[in-house]
Amino acid sequence: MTWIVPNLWLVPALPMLAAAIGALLRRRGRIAAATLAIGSMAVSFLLSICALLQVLANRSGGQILTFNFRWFQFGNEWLKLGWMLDPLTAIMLVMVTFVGLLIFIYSVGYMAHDENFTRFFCFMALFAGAMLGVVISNSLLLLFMCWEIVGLTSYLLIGFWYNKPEAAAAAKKAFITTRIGDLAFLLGMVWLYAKTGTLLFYDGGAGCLEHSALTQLVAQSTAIGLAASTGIALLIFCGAAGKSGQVPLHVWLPDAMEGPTPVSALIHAATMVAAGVFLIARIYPLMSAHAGAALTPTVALQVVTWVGAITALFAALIAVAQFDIKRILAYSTISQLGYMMMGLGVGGVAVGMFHLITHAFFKSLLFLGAGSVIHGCNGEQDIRRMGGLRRLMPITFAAYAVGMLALCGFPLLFSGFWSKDDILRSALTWSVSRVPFYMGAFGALLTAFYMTRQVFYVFGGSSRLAEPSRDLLHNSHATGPAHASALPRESPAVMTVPLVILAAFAMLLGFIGTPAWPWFQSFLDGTHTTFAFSAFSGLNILPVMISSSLLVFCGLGLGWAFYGHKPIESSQASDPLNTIQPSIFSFLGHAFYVDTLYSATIIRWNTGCSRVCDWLDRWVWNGVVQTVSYFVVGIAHLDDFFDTSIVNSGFDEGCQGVSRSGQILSLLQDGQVQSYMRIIGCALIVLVIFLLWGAKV
Amino acid sequence: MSSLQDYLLLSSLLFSIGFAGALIRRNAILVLVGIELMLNAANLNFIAFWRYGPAPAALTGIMFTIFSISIAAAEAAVGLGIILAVYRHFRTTDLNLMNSLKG
Amino acid sequence: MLAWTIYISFLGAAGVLLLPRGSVASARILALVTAVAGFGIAFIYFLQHRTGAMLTIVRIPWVPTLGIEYHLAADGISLTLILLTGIIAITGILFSWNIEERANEFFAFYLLLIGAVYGVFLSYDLFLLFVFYEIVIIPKYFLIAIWGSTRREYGAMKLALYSFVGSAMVLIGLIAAYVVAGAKTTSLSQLAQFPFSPHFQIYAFPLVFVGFAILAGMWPLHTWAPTGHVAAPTAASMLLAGVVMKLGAYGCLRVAMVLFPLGLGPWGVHVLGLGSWRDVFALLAVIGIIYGALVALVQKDFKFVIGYSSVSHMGFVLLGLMTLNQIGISGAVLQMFSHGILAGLLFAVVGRMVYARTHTRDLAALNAMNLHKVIPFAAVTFIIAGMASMGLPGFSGFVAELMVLIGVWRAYPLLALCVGFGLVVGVVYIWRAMQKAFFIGAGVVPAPPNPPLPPIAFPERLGATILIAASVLIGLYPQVLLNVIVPALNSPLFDGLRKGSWQ
Amino acid sequence: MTAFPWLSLLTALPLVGALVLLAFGGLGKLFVRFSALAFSFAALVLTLFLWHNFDSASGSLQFQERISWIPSLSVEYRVAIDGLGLLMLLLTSIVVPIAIIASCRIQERVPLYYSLVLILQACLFGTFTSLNFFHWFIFWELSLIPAFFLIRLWGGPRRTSAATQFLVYTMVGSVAMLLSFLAIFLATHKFDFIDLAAMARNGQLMPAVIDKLDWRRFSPGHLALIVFSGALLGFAVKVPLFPFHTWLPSAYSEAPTGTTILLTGAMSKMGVYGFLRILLPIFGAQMQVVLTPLLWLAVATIVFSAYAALAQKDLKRIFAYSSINHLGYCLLAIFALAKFTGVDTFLTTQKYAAMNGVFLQMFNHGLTAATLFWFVAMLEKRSGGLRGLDDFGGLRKVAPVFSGLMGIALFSSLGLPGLNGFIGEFLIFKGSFPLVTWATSLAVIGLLMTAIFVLGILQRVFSGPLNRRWASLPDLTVGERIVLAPAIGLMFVLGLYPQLVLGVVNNTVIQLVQQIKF
Repeated sequence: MTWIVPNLWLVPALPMLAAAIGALLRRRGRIAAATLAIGSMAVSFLLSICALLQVLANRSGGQILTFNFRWFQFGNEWLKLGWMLDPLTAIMLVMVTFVGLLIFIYSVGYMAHDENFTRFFCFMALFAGAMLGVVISNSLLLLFMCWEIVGLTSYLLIGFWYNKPEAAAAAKKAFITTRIGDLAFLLGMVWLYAKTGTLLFYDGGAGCLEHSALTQLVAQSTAIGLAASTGIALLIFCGAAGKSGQVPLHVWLPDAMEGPTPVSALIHAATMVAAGVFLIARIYPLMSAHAGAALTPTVALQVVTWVGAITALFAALIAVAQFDIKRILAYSTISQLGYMMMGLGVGGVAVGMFHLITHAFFKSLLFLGAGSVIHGCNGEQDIRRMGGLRRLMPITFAAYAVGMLALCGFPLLFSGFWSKDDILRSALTWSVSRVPFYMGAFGALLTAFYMTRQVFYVFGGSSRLAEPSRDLLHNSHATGPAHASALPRESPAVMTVPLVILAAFAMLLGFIGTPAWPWFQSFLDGTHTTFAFSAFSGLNILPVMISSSLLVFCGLGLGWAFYGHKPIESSQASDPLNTIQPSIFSFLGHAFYVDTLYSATIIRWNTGCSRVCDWLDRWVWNGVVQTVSYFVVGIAHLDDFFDTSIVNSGFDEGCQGVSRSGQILSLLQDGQVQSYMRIIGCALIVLVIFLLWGAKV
Repeated sequence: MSSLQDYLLLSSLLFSIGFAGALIRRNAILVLVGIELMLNAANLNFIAFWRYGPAPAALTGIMFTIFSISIAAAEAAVGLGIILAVYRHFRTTDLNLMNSLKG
Repeated sequence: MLAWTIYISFLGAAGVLLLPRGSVASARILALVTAVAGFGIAFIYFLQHRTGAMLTIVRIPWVPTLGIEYHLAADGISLTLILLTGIIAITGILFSWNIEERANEFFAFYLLLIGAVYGVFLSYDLFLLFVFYEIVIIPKYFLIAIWGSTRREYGAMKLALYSFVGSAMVLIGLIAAYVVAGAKTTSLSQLAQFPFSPHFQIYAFPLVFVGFAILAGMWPLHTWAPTGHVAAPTAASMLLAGVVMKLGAYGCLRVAMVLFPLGLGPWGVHVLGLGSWRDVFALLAVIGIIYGALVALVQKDFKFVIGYSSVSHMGFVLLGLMTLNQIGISGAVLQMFSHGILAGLLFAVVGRMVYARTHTRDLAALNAMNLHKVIPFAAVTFIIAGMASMGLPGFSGFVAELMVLIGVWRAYPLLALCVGFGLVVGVVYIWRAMQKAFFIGAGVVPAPPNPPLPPIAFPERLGATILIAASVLIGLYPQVLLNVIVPALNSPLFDGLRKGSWQ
Repeated sequence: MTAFPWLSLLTALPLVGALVLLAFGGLGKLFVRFSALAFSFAALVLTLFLWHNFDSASGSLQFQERISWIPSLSVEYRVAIDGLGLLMLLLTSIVVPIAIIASCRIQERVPLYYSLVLILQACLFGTFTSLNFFHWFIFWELSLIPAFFLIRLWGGPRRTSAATQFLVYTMVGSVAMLLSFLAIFLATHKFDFIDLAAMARNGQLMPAVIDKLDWRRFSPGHLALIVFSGALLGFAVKVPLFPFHTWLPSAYSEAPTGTTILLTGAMSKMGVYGFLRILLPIFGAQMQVVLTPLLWLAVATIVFSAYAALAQKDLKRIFAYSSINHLGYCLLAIFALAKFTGVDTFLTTQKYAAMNGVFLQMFNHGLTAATLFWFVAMLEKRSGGLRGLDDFGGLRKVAPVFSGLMGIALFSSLGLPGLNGFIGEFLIFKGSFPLVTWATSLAVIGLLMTAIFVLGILQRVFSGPLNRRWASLPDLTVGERIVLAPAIGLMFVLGLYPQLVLGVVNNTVIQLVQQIKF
């Protein structure tokens, strides 16, 4: 069934089409929108299954099936895009479409009362399409484009309840935080393009992830001494870190919980946030490109590992001290994403991806469960005001418990155990350092602890919902009908059925990747595998299994000790941990004050910078222009003065001088006849004297 | 027995008297009289130089004198006329009051 | 035949005087007919002789003993200016359609002036040229002194005195040339052939040049121009700026530079970096350009703005002459034409359309009237004229300034930059005047003119249209005039100049 | 080539329209508006006809008309278009109808307004088709006059100073440019851009200038730079290049919005066009000499304007700064083009990418900015002239369609993939990065800031609780949706299928790039 390869574009195209049509629908077309979205997802799911089968059929061949096409032309060369089908793609396709389908169905129930129902499904479908695009794309550019659209839909959906200022702010924060990473991603992409001349991953030997390109990249080195491949890889990793909420770009993810819960489940637990991990897995050849045959992992992978480890521990710590049911899950998601990154770093694609898949299932399960809880509690999200739901919402409780145990990594039965165990084992054998292993192990302990805490808060004891509300740390206002004192009730089947299905997967999925039968890993690596118990006797497999199980039990035990054996009476009661270590507790409760730090530094500097620029523009640059103009006008006035007072009056003065001299001379004329005669007389005398003089001589 | 010098002395005396009169007198008519005296002094000179000159036969001196007298008459007539006009205009013949030509 | 431009104008003047008193209408008509006839003759001649070469029209001995002849001739340069004179004459009459008091004398003087100007442009004998040049001054004086407005006697007298000083200098120079040559001739061509000693030329040239340049409004001897323009009645200031100033420039080119080409040569010594009269006058011209523009920028009186603007524009003419290369000088001649048209138009708008109606030229007062709503035609005309005179491409001013600037780049690159500054200031002052005069400023309380202004009459519209058309025509197709100017500059008359950096 | 003077016809058409409007303006506003629209659409049709008949395979100058004009100045009437000109013509004739439609708030002296708009269009057509400095400069300068009066007569409260500053500032640039072109004419006796570019390629131009312009105070290199900087100033003011941009924000925000659409959509392209058609081919060598400062100026333009936009409260000022920012990318790429010469295939490929990017960016920015200002116009129409960032809030509730479509336009100016903005910026970055790595890397900050203020607008105008004052703000009418649809559609089309444009201009780009030899 090779027909699937050239038609793979249908998988993302169908949801997108649904979204396009949904966008044109009016608000009333609720059923139409929902059916379109769910239908398209269903078809995509089937197609994905076909794709998976195709890959399975093709395993013997082992080569990657691609389909490339020309997009546009610049100069003498064409920019090519394309899509590909390899195990990674197939697995992701199936996961995304399946989880997506379930969540769509769930949303029908969850969003039933919302006035923008159609808009919601339009956005969700758009998201699904874009996400599938990310999965199938064989070109870094195409991947980036879908990546951005995914970001857009995440923005739209977080801000779905746009009349809530917090939602709007959270949406903006999410988009911008991820965009910071994406710009680094863009630079990395451009750099890669410049170095290899193509953005296709696999292009029959000419792709940028293929041997010739990689050797070339490794050979070149940058200004700061890193190999070009490393530089590019790190830049791209920034993008991944942004999307996957790795420290220090994790701040957006908790706030993103402002969105409707199905959104949190689909985008911020199962798929989009995992896209970062997927991206790293996709460009793994680049990340791990060695110069020659070096034994230590590449700088890029080390960075990935450390960031992952730090994130895992960091977020787990924060999760311990949260009270918002969704925030706890959000931080746990961050922590788990950290595990995946760490897995990629220490163990390679298979390890990371295995945890990605399992996590997708049990985390979406948890979120949907939380959604069902919130739905049941009329929009209440504060776990201190819940409690006693075990009896009131049995199905939800069962499903939730499964998800919780999977997340904690309860031994043997639950998928989370195997995938996490896989990661820890690889971390133990990591050649660079063992610190990540210990961090991961401690994280595992914490995970068990905070999940237990949450479960006891929510389901244990008796309902505290009726109690008066209080000003809470992360209290997000009710979205559905306002707090009713009515007791919580179980959600409708349209919501519980998906829960059950997901729960089933959350349990069973682990068994496709046990050390005994590592089908999943070998499927990704394209090797064959057989079932063999003997595998358990392999190098430090059992020890790690046992130690991690012990950690999990410790976590569970601690949780029970703190929250379980004597149930919380009232929502007023302070948290047991808080009573022990108030300072640390509030420190964790405020998420290490990272947000405060950012708003105090980066955001402030940015705003200040913009103010400065504005000021410069108004006063300096404009001022210069103004000054010049005033200067010219000043000179003009000077000239005017010169003209009137010097050039002009010069002429007038000249004329007047002439006439004045005339007046002076005219004074000789006094009109007295006799004075004239006197002068004549004197003249006569002078004349006579002169003549006499002459006569004498 | 009287010689040329005596005539010349007499004429210069006359001239001086006339000139003084013309300068000192404020009355226009007397100024005119003074001028007449000066003219006659000149006539006397003419006659004297002719009589004692190299060629007394030719009547040049007489000629000059007659011309001069007639001119003096005309001048006196004009002068008096002007003075009468001035008198009618200014109601006086005092020269100090007549300075219309003053610049 | 071209000589009849002169005769017709004089006859027209006589005819207008002979008309019975108070027959204003017929005086106008007769004057207009005369002007049109003069222009018609010039135009026909222009159509017949496209070559621009020198053609003698009349040549008869006049005072044989002194070798003075009555010699009229025309080459391309004269022809250009004669066309200009014709156009200005016609439009000037159209714009003085509202003259009522002593109209006969007015038009008589007017036509006399026109005829004399024709004479100057046509006469080819220095003595004859001088005679006509003097005749110009008389009617000019009376036009201003009788029909003028603010401080008219002052303006008129100032104008007359400056002109006489100038012509005295010219006369001295010419007599000196006559004597030194000792060839018993005042014919321009023959004197131009005579090899005056460089030393003599160094002394004679500035005398004659400045004598003429005074009338061309050369800085710092320009001060007669603004006051004269302001004092003069519209038609007179149109003639003054449009034609009379060109007499000066024409004389500079046709007499001073042709007779004493070596006078432009280097002194051998450098004073303040100035090595020759050429440098000196080029510098003065540039100063005139910038200075005139700057002063115009801050005038409060609308008409003064235009007055100084024509100082600035005549600076271009002198500068073009001083470049001493073909493109520069032909640019200067073109600028004479262009400035004639535009200054005429601007003065028409200011004097006739605005001042004659609002009886104020104070920009602040006009600003409150928001005139572009009251007399839109005037506003549009002024905007177009302003665009043209600030050297916007598509109008005659641009081509002329463009050619001058090319010449200047060749001769004085540094001055070219200064001229650039002048151009910008030119834009600014025109635009400032336009906004203040026609558009109400921000925060000014509107005070619409009371009583309402009479509408723009047909003659004014006609005159404005003629002038704008001329400017646009030359702006879009300057070849019309260049065809006759360039050959004229290549005629043997300019041999002396053509030496040196000519191309 | 063609016997029929299509381009002259195209330029004449709006002029005729203007005259018609002035002549029959008495027939009522409606008549005026519609006939103006009719004329602009006629121009659009004509342009599309040209687009259709344009031989994109050759990409060289086409529809040429050549008539001797002023022999003694060696001026000839020469008009022709290659891909660049064609693209600009298309942009102009798309933007003008938008401007005309968006000007429906104009109520006084309507005929004059629309005739000025049409005259401006004619000037733009002339500028984009002329190949001889003489009449190119005529159109270039004349275009200021209608723009000036559009601002001066119909503008906002501070229109006088804004208009004057706009005019004078641009004039300064033009005069400087005029001077340097006269110097060049003096040396070469040529006004023809194509010939001059050829001379520059053969390295004859500047020697000739230096030789003729014997200006002994300066060394030849400096002399060449002086001549270059004159021309540069002219275009730098028009685009604008930091720090010659101060006229722009006030002019854009004071102008009536219809006019702002013209200014940003079409007129700002005159500058970039000049850079591509004149500065780069003729003065490439000099540009290379001062490349570093120019690059930093371009980066400053991008970053500075983006930051300044962040601090604005007035929608029009924000978009004004953002269009400075967008054209900054074009300048960055253009300067990058001037860095290397020669025939190295790798660099040449980057140059192709960069210049293609510039073309696309010009077109996209024209389209997007015009649409954004159009939305502002519609917002003003509804809010009675209010357009402050804080005057609104929660408009999505009452005007979802408006918000959605404006959101699309905003995201296209943010450079979201799938919309037109992205490809241009991507190509520019792709091309410039290898040529001028650090400048390009810094320019990325501009993208981030753009995102921040775009989202800020979305957040403060459309999201949050509904501002009670606008509770009854009408959504887009059907008519408005219909006229908006093409613009928005075009954004998607260009975003998904840029080959539509690039296929036409590509060969021109190849030729232009290959002509950058010095």
